[in-house]
Amino acid sequence: MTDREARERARKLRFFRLLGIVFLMMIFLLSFLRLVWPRKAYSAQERRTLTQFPEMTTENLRNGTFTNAMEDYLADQFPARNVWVYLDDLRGRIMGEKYSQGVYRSGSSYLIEEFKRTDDNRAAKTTKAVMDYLREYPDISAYFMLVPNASWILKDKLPGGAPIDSEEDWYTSWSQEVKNANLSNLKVISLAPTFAEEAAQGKQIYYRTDHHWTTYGAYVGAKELAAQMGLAFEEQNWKKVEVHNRFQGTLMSKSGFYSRTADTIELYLPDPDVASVTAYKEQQKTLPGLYSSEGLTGDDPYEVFFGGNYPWLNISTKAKTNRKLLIFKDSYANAMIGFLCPFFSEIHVVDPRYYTGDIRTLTASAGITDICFLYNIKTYYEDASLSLILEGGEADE
Amino acid sequence: MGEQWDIEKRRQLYIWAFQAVALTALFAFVWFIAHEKKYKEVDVPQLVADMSTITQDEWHAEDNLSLKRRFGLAANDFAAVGYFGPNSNMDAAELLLVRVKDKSHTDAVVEAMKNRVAYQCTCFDGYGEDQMALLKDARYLTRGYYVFLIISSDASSVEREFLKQIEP
Amino acid sequence: MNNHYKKLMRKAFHLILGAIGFFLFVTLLYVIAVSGKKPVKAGVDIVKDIESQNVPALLQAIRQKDVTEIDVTVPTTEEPVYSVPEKTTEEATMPVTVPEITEGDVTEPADEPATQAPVEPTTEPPTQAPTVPIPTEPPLTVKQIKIMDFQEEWNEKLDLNDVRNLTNEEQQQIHAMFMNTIFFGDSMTQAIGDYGFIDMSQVIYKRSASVDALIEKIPEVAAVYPERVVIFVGLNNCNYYKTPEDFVTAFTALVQKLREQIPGVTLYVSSLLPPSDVLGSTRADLVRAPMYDALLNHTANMLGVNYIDSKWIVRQQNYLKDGIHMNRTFYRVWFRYLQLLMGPNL
Amino acid sequence: MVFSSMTYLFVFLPMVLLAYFIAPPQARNMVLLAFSLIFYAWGEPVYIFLMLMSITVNYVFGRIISNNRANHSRYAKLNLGIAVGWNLLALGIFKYYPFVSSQLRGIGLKFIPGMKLILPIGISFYTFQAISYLVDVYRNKIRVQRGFLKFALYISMFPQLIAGPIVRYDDVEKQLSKRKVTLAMFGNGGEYFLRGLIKKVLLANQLGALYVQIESLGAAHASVLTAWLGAFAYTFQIYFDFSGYSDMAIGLGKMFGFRFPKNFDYPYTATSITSFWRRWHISLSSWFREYVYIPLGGKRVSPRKHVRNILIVWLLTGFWHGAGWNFMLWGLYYGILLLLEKYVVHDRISRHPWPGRILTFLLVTIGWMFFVHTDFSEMLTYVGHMFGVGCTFANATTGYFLRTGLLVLLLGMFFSTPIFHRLNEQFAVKYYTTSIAIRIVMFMLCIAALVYQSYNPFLYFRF
Repeated sequence: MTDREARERARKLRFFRLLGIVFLMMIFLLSFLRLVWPRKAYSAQERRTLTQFPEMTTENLRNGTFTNAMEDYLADQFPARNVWVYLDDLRGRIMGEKYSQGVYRSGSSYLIEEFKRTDDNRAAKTTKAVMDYLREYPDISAYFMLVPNASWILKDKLPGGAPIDSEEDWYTSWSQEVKNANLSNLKVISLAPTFAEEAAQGKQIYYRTDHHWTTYGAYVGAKELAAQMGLAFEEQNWKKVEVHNRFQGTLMSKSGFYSRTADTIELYLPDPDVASVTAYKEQQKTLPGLYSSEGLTGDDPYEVFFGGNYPWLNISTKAKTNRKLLIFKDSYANAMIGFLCPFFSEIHVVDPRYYTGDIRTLTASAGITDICFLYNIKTYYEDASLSLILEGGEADE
Repeated sequence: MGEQWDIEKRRQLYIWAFQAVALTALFAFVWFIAHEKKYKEVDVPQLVADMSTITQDEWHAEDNLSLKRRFGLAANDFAAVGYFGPNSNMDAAELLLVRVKDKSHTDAVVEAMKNRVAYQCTCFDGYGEDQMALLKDARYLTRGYYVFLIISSDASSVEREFLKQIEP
Repeated sequence: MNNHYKKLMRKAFHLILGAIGFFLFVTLLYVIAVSGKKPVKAGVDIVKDIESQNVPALLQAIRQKDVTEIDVTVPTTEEPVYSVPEKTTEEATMPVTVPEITEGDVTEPADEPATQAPVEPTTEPPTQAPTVPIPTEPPLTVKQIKIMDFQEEWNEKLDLNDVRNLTNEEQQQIHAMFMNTIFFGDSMTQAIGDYGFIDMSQVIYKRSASVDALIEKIPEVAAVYPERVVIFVGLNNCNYYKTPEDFVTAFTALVQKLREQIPGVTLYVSSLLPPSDVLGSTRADLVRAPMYDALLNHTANMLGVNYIDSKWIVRQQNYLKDGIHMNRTFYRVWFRYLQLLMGPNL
Repeated sequence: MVFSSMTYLFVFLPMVLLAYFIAPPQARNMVLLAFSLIFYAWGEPVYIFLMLMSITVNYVFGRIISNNRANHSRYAKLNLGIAVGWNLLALGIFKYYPFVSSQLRGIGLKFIPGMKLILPIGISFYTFQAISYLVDVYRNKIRVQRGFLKFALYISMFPQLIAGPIVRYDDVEKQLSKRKVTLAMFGNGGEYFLRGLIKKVLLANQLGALYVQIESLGAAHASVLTAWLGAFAYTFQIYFDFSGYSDMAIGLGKMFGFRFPKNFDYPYTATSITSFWRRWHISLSSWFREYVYIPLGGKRVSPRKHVRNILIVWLLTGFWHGAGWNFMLWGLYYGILLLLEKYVVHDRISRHPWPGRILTFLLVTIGWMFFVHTDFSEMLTYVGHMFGVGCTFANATTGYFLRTGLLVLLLGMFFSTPIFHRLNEQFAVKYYTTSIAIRIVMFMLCIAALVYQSYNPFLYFRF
């Protein structure tokens, strides 16, 4: 063995020895930290409860539940879990990854949720249920507003060529379905042209890190809806109030794409004020106004509107009218209902995902004069609960 | 010479026995594994309706909205659902059979069932002893894709009948 | 050699420290990324201002505007108007005038011997007579005649066990009428919601609760700001309150607390129903039920609470197995009766 | 349990390391065996009985064969037959019965009972190890193992238990009795393990995500180039997945003093299909050569028989990878390619390494598309897309995947060449602190990726 070879060998040995020591240290250090790290019950970032140490029963051991739960437990309770998630996000950013958990990362700091046409029948079923329901009330004026999502209006901001399905195509076929139903008392409000115009002018219609529309977006939507409803919307003044300027929303949580990107949440308060009271029917609480400071300061500040989604709200207002509105809605509507308050004496807000009462009894007994279906396209397309409550429960028998 | 032959023969006998045991053990094991895993697909609502007649409990078939109201479960998340609920607020007997689409849903269903029973317990606690007895004896069965909640005055019979029905 | 390992250990140690440093750096980046997720203080204050408005005052303003600012055309009283949307706004104000009507007219005279009802209450119609006020004064009011007609009609149906379920229309009328009413009580009340006569959101109950226990639930009732509260309690009180005085005291306290916490509320209380004959013969403590009911009636009248006599609806076959609670048939008539008494048609 | 899991890295591994190095040398086999059985039982506990049964049966038959080999060779052969039959039966029932019975029921033979069996982990690997042991004992190539514990350890040793390499008994015979671990050897094992972990977690998983995205594209977004991108992603994914796993196994073996044979030798740089299979999953292809191909006569027979032999071997190789027609098709595909290479192309290509390399790589890529699609219509659609059936050459979506996936594909390409490893080694020797720092960061990135896998936000509904 020459000198040089011997030196090389010694260096190699040194490298492996050092690596051995470091490897052991890493494994044992992390294992130790994992052992002593305090357990957490809830992750505000992911908005779910974290797995706890699994129950060890013979049944669990036998069928593999225990071992699966163990892996979940270890990952959920890993020391500084959120930082690791962030580190992986950094890696993904370097690698040029643009997609995670159904969310695309765009260049202009927008996170945009994908739209996938997985099952057209589900939405068709919902639409049919809505039409059948409305047909029973020919004297009530009905409005149908499906709000386009960011993946339609802001499709230029998506990473080029991202393989999402076109909301526009689906919406066109849906419009046709509604037209074929031929209901004289139903008006459909299409927002896409207006939104496209607004977006072109640089107005912010969607939150950058949340799947909802901004209050401004809701304002534009309300204006269109009000025009169809025949409301004196233009005469109403609104006072803008900024309530949050570091809003990081659900899309950031969902994708794990963390950055300093933040949004502003505004409230538009009627000026002069219109007194209103919200009865949370199933919660058996009646509260003043439409807003929740608890929601605003909580994990999801969008919950400033009503404090979240509830099965059935009944808003009474001091508006000088006897029109009463029934809204079937998803969370998009939360930001918009405030714009309708000055024009209706009562608004019943039903969230079909949670509502379990008899919708026909409600419709007939509450003296409803107007019905509005207000959804964003993605939820409407994916959610089956609306047809469930409209069909009165025997949908699947 | 003869003795050695005998030993040889005995050894061969042992080997023969071992071969037989090895094969039998393998088949027995396969039978054990395969036997355990298989459940029949049945008409769930019909099965529940049949089982509801086993006991004299006061219950009746419920719709999907009651399922959503009481358990927070949406029927269309599952392959099939059969639900019998109490006739009046003084009855506690219930049967809920769910066939899940995916076994990972099982836990969530059992969780919802447990919540329902816990809620019912708060209703009857210190009040309806008979009802509490039923609720204490509530059974949660998970077999294959089936999840079954039994709250009944004769839970054992219902359980036995259910297992008989899904076992091939 | 030893030295060699020492050197390696030191180096490894430094490397691990470096790794920790790197991790802390990432932590810092993360904290910067998600830091300051706080709402604007001024905004929170505004929201809190809105939240701190006084609900009763707001409600009063909202309910008043209907009367003062919208033209009211009085509907014809013969037909139920609840399914006609345009006319309902003014209907909402009608109940305010109801208390005067029901008070005194509907309630039983306290000295009426209520004890006889449970002894043999339902076997023959004549025993029902005491429950219908037979005024000695000759002019019967329209209301009284209506009530008598109603009782006659439904007594017959109850005896024949021919009480049909509420039609959708009736259901909707009831729903509309009790929009701003809370049903408050124990399991007797719970059944209202469970049987589906009224949406659960209108029902607040605590099973097996005594009147004392209900007092603790008053804040929950108050949170809804109802216009009317219907109290319906059962036999728990007979064995909970050892003396009649205790019961009266408790009920008085309940009424006072309700009025205190829900200003302007109109209160109704339904009879304390007797146990079934079978149960009554075995449970000594329940024999007092009619006496307690009479006391309830009396106290209610004293306090200006509308007492609704519902004992006439009781039939033996409508008891559940426990001999305390009633089945759907009872509630079907009970609700129709309530609708008559509390509704605007009277 | 897999190596790239939290349970393994931060519970099992530290425990086994502690127990192993604290235990006195004579107890170490016991420790390893105990942990191996726990490791095996982790996923599907009942199958521990199958494992124990297999160990016992093979141990006893090994003894019977070796006792009778000299004097009663026919009897030994009979027992060999029974033992091999037993192993194949176990493998056949658990791996192939559900498939075969469903196929037979599909053609109308309804009396055959269908069974749903969960495949016992690693059964294909340890069954083959057992068979090689029995045959080698019979052939007198190795001495029979008299120690039950050692034999049990040979069959069930956790590093190579669930995904190979298929270790031949004579490779580890000495180490089962006596082995030594130095710090440098341990570090060397750590190097292998980390390399494997990085391959699996940082490369294979990301490439897999890319492939899944492309695979699930609707017809509206598909194009020729995208399909090829997806196919390349899968080609690299399966390599990094499998070779990463082998690396981790080899590394772990080294940490406990075992030297397992190498399983991959830069297969994607092969210049011909023949050479590809000498570099891909070496322990499997050599097993088939030794125990199937050569006993059938190898290539020292008439060309017709040779063709038969090759086709049999490759059908079996295909079928070994899974119970499905597509795996057979995949095996057959290689059988035909190899025959073409032997009888038509000869060594013409080996004179031109680069065209050969590229052609081989493309053929292998196409092969993987047979391998991955169990559904024939999906396979046809996908392969059709690769050759322009029913779609355009490129579209906007292609651009999207090029932008988001190109870097990881290039990294994959670089990582699968020997150049990278040579550079890596030189760098490690020259700047050893830096290169260890790099490894630490990579390890941390692996952990981050593993934690992120469980990142599962729950936003809209509480189910």
